Amino acid sequence: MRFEAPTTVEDAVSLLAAESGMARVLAGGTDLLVQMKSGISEPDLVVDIKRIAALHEISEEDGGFRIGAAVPGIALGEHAGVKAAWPGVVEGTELIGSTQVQGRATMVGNLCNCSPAADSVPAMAAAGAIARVVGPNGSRDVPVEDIAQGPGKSTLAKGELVDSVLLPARPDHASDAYLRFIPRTEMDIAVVGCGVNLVLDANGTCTDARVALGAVAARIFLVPAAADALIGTSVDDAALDAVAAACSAAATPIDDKRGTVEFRKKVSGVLARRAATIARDRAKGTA
Amino acid sequence: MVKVNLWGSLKSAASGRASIDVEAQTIRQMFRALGEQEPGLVPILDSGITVAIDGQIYRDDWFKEVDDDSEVYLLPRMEGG
Amino acid sequence: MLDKTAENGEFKVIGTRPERPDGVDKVTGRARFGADMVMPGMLIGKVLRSPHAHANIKSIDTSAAEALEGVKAVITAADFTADVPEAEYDTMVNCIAHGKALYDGHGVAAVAATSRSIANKALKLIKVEYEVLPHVTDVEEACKDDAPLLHDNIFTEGLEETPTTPSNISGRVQFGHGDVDEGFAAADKVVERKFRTEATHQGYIEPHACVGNLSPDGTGELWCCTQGHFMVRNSCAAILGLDISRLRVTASEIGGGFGGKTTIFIEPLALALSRKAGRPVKLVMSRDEVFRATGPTSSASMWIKIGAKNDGTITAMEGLLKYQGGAFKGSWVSLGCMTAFACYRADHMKTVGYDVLVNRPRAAAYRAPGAPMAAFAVESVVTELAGELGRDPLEFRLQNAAKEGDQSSYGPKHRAHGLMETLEQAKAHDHYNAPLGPNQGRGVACGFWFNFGGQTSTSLNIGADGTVNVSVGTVDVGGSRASMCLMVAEELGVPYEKVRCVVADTSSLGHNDITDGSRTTFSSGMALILSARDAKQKLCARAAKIWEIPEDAVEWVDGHARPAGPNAGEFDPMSLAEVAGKAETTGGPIAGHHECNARGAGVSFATHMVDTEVDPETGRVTVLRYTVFQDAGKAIHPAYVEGQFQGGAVQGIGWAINEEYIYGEDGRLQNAGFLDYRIPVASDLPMIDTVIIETPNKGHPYGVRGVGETSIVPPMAAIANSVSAAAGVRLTELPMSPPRVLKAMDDAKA
Amino acid sequence: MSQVHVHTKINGDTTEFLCEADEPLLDVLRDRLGLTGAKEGCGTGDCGACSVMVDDRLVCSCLVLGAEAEGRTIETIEGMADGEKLHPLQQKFLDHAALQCGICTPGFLVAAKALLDHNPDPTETEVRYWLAGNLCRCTGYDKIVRAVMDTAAEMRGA
Repeated sequence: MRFEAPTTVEDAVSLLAAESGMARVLAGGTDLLVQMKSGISEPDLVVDIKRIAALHEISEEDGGFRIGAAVPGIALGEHAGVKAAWPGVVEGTELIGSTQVQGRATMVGNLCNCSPAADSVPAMAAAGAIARVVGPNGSRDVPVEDIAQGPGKSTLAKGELVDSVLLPARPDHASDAYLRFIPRTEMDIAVVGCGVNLVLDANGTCTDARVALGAVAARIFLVPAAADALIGTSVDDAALDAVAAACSAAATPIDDKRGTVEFRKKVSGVLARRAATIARDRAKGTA
Repeated sequence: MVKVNLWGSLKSAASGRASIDVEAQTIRQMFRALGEQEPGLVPILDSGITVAIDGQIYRDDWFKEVDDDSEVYLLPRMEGG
Repeated sequence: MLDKTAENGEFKVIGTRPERPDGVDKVTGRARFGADMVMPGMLIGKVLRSPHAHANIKSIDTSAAEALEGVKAVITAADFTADVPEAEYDTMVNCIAHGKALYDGHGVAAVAATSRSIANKALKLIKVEYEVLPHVTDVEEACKDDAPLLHDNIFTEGLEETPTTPSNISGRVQFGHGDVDEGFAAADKVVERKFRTEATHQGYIEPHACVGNLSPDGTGELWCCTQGHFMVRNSCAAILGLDISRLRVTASEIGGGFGGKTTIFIEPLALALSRKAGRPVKLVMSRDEVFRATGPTSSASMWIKIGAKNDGTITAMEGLLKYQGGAFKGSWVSLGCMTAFACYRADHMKTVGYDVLVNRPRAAAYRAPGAPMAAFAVESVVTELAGELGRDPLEFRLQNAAKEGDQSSYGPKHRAHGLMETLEQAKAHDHYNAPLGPNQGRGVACGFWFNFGGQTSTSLNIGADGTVNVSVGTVDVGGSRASMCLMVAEELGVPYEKVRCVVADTSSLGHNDITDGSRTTFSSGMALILSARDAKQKLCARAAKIWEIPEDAVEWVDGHARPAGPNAGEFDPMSLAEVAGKAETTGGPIAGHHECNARGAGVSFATHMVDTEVDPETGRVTVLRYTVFQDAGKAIHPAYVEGQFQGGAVQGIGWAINEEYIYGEDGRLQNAGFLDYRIPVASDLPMIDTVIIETPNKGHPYGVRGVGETSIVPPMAAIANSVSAAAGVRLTELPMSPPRVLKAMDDAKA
Repeated sequence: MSQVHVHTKINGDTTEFLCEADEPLLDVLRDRLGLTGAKEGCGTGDCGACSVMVDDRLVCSCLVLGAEAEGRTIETIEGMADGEKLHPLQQKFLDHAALQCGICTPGFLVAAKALLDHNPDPTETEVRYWLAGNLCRCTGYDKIVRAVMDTAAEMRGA
């Protein structure tokens, strides 16, 4: 295995594109090193992108925030602006692993690992976050929910990497929330994850919403029916019941060591209801 | 005579007897006498066995004295964690 | 043999909480654990493990691995002699498969190479041809007549008639007294239920590790983390055909054991590799290997029936326990049967147990082995029966608790013990009357463990400056060296700081049994007290020589030799340091020794109380409050006694709520890591309150009872009782994981 | 396989080492530099026994490549005491009997120090969540949490 630590995105892309064997990007490494240890991944080239200064930045862009691929969870949590605008995305990212993992793991790495149970991705998908993919042929913008093809498999082409994610600008009375279900209080992989992002008008009526589910299908996905159930309502109990029902119906999980189909479907609804309630209260400023 | 009580399933190795009276002053003498009366017990006694005398547990302790009025139970070999 | 000092409660240092002698090394990173040892020229060993749950090994081709540069030795079963004593045969076959892989993770071959990466490469070059066989991992399935058979030479023992066909049931045991049918006929209320528990792992944070160095002449040394280095020496010597005297085993600091390090898994492989390579070999398990190839607990299938009269008197208790012990015989089902009803008095008791083989790793001891799952079942039924009778669960237990003189479930009559005291203290504790909120429940449960003594040899050497070194052969897993120093300081009348304790290697002391059965503070403590008395006699004799008076005219009081009475003469008392300082001129070094097979271990009882809250929508259980009431006999170092109580309770919380071995259809372990084998983390827990009860054990000079194991017996039952109250439905399977609790609640509503 | 030449500062000492490109920092510390205070309990970031500081961030050294350490500053348990003077956390762990076997202790101390450096007045809940990535199987965490809280109180008073 070769280890490279380029200082520009262009160099990173060139290295990845030129490698004839398996090449992997190393950001926080909290997934990659585990895969290497277990033998699941045996790369010929590892490209550490943490020496690329630009990728450590959180910058404001068009009223939103661009989060560099090398920003660890703990740094995101320390950013007051992002935390105020996108508390759900931040809490999703902060749920990835322990304090130790937070010092390393990045939101973009979590996205590119393509786990259906990734904690930051449902919140990002609900947020309408856009990943900027850079490759040998330039860059392109991709909705985060389209980065994963299936478990561990991305839609990125050879030589491509995600250099950042853009969280869009926020109108007034807007907020989001992410909840996951795990058996313990920490250190587990999500059994179900749910991100809810909504916008209220001055009267508290929901004018826009996005709801995403994780760990209940091969990919993290949006649930338009759940969003529709919120829009036009005051996010009251009836709307929340409808959100829960839509999410339970949309979940297509499997039985595995972390949970049963029955459990995951039911809890999808439970979490959607709870997350929507939190997002509503945050948007109203009553949280 | 010392009355030696056997645990439930040990009976199958002792002609169905639940207790056996033996002449013995020590655990070793007791084992020997038990084996003479019930040869089926010999391999089990040899494999290591626990003895409770008046509620106190003894492992591998041949020369512990046994009195005629002692309460004696044979128990399977015990190991802890 | 209870000593006067203890009876009068006149302890000077016993019961204080000093810093442990190994403390600074442990907080600075200097302490050397199993994997921290390096020997010159050392190679790195790795073990190839079966990916199949059950498979004949048709052939193993190691030639490509042997040809790889840097590979210095490759071993398979062929490198082990067949004439291993019967007692060690299963242990050897569990370390390395002989012709047949019996579980996912069973060792098949091992390599030693100059680096870890070369060793890993070499493993991939070993070609094993398997004939995959049908497998069985479930205890009930394994009992069926058409189950895949693990061994064709195991016939169920303990039946009236010896069977003629082999079976996965290696034995049947039965205990009890009276006639349960008669007892149930006399009952007004009877509750019976089935229970299941999954296998759990001790979960020690330190994986097994060793460095072996074996010369062609059969002389060797082994460094390893173990609960019993004398056991390691004897087993390895037997398996490798060595003289015991030629193999010196040094116990490293040990990063947790809880019973899981009471046998060997990799040590003979490291030694065999070393012998073949002619160099030291280090073998360290990965966490994945620890889960797949060491010794988890049994999983169990149980049925319990208890009857009582309307006045609350229990009339009969009956149980059927089936424990799988992995791919070899020897689950701890006997101990499950013996302990199941040990907290109670009833005229009619019966337990039947089956020891069952399945395609899983060979079970090892885990803290009070066999008892916790039985207690989970029994204590659940006891609480349910109390409820049926309209009785308070603690009152009901107080009414039926076994007392001194009652016939125990395992046979003999109970001696004095502290069960009643734990129950009374629990009842009086403010925890018991604290208010509960919605979806919350409170559970109580009792637990019992025997505790053991065993072979013990200790030494005590007095330095010229009057400081004291003591050597024990029982591994210190949780701070026992501090307790040893306390007992010696107490006995000699010197300050704690003047006594230091080491765990000596196998060549330096007589045989010591494993640190198991909660025996170390009891047994090594007793031997050290007697070693100290031996030394005191010698100290008095030296003082007598110095004073030129008869030996029996000198007594040892408060750390000084004194003339025993006015007739002995007028001499100023001599301190230990003063007598020791003259040792060279008065006859040489002064030491004390003691060897024994320690008798007199006292049983220990506990009552646990726990509050939980259940999320009605997800089934998630949160432990809100936990209090342990346990009899310690005498707490030598109370902080470490509390630590044993707390640690046992929390392991029980893990076992109750989340920990389990999960096997796939393919018979492979699905969760061989700390990510999905979910031991409790700090944020899962409240503080664990403890109440130490001291009912002295008359079999120990200071009244000590073992405390390490009892604390894991009640938790699962206490939590099950608490969760069942909170959820409004009786939980009968462990772990009470969220999907299981939610389903039980939904089913109850339906 | 050609090795990577890495320059670092470890516990204040300039340190160079060669390592394989895929070698975790934990293995470098333990096997190449003799710093065995960090322990491998899992190798997958689940137990925290290998906790160290890299450029003032708490990390699991099993989840960092040695090659990544180029130019970084690393602190390990071996650097926590000031000569023969223990760090207050180390002393409180002893005073509270916050360790039994001690294998997890170095990781807990490094993690707890990172907490107190960042938050001198943590609540019990904050302590428990910060330390959730450090597994202890012996103590049930009670005495560890008490030791950390007590250290924080003492250091605030100092």
